[in-house]
Amino acid sequence: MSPRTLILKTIGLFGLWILLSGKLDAFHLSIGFFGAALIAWINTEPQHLDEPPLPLARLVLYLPWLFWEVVKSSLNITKIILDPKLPINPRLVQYPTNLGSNTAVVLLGNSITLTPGTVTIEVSSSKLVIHALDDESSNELESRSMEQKIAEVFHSRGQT
Amino acid sequence: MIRPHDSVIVHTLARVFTPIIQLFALYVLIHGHDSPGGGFQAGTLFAASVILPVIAFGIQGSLAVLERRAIILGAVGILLYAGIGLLPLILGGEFLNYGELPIPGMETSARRHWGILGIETGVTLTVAATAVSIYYSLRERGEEEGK
Amino acid sequence: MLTVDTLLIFIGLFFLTVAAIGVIRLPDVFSRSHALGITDTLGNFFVLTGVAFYQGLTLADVKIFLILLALWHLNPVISHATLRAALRNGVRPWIKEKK
Amino acid sequence: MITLYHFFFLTITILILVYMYRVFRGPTVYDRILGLNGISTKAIIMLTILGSLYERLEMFVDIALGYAVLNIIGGLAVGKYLEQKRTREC
Repeated sequence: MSPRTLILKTIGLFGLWILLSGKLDAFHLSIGFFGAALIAWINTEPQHLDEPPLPLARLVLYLPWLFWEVVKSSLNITKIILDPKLPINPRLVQYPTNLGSNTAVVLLGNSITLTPGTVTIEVSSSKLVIHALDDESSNELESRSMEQKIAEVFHSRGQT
Repeated sequence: MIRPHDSVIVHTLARVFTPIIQLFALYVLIHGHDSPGGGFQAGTLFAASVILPVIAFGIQGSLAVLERRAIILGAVGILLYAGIGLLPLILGGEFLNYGELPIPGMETSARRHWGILGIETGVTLTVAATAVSIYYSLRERGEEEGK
Repeated sequence: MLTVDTLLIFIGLFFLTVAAIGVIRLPDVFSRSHALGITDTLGNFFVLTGVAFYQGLTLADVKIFLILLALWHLNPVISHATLRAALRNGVRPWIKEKK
Repeated sequence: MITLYHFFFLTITILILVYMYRVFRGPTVYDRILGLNGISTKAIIMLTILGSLYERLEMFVDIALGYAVLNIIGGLAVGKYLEQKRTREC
């Protein structure tokens, strides 16, 4: 049982505390540190201690790409809503995935929901059910570019 | 019985956000005097951070120990409040006059600061315990009707 | 007088208005959630960054960023949970009739 | 003094009224929940704009954060309740 997760969590929470509090005197810093350590200890169950940490650097690189996708599809949906004919073609898409780890699937599901035009409805470790609003969004979904990106984020660590 | 929510997304959300909510509640409690907040709001946030895992993982989720002991925690909170409030009264001041607190080697303003902090902690404990036990008793009521 | 902050807020308000129109116009609960998605992402982003520019860089800006981060994580989860409940309780998505 | 921020405030109020139409009209209960979620998001934005109006941004931002947190828990609880209500009846 390695306490690495515990230490990482404490550091992360302490950083958040400094951002929130903004006061750097001894009283607030010490309360923040002990509070962060206590909260990390309460919320870490023994079976979570050995989980691999998230590939944070790659995740940070993924976010701008996701943001650009969001902007593109937002403009698309804006066009559809403002169109007087309302050219929508909603459908449910079955989306099998083999990402493996739960965290990756959750990231995929949340990214899909965050992109306007597609919403994750059901989620399990091997399949997602997605509601797509129009043809363009479902084509975007079929191209699986998002899944590839997420697979890059999570798997390249194992190969090297 | 409160069943777990069976969506992986909700599970991950609860695991990531429970500590963050607790940290935010601590921040609201400690910074009560120079930002909006204080005991009541911090208590509500603490209660929320207990209820969120229960929604996601069911009653076996983390901190389920609190189920029966929540009321005791609330009583401790009230005792803290009343104790700090009554101490100045016994020593010849008014109720909740923190300046009269018998803490050696401290300025009056520092005494006020620590007195307020103690009171707020008591309020936080009581509010959180009450909200959590309300949530648990709602569950028990639903169970009886289901039978 | 059009400064950076008001310009950003105007763009954000445009997206918020579009989302509100979508919530009224679209036919069923699933498609309405797409319209809400625009608010949750772009509308919030532009309005909140606009407000952050208003006072210059202070600690409040960090917290605005935290709010943005929280909204980006939390709102998709609410949409997901609500729509899942809808689908499991027998609400069928609206489908365009073939002509 | 009327500033642009008053105008922003007014616009968001009108948007909330639009969402209120969806909340009252329905037709399903899920529409109402989504409408309420939209209203809470607008309320969070409104709080930050109110903060810049009163020049107390750091204070209103704290309120907005707490509101966002409580909003998600409320939404999740209602969603889960609606999901399980039917399975229990069957």
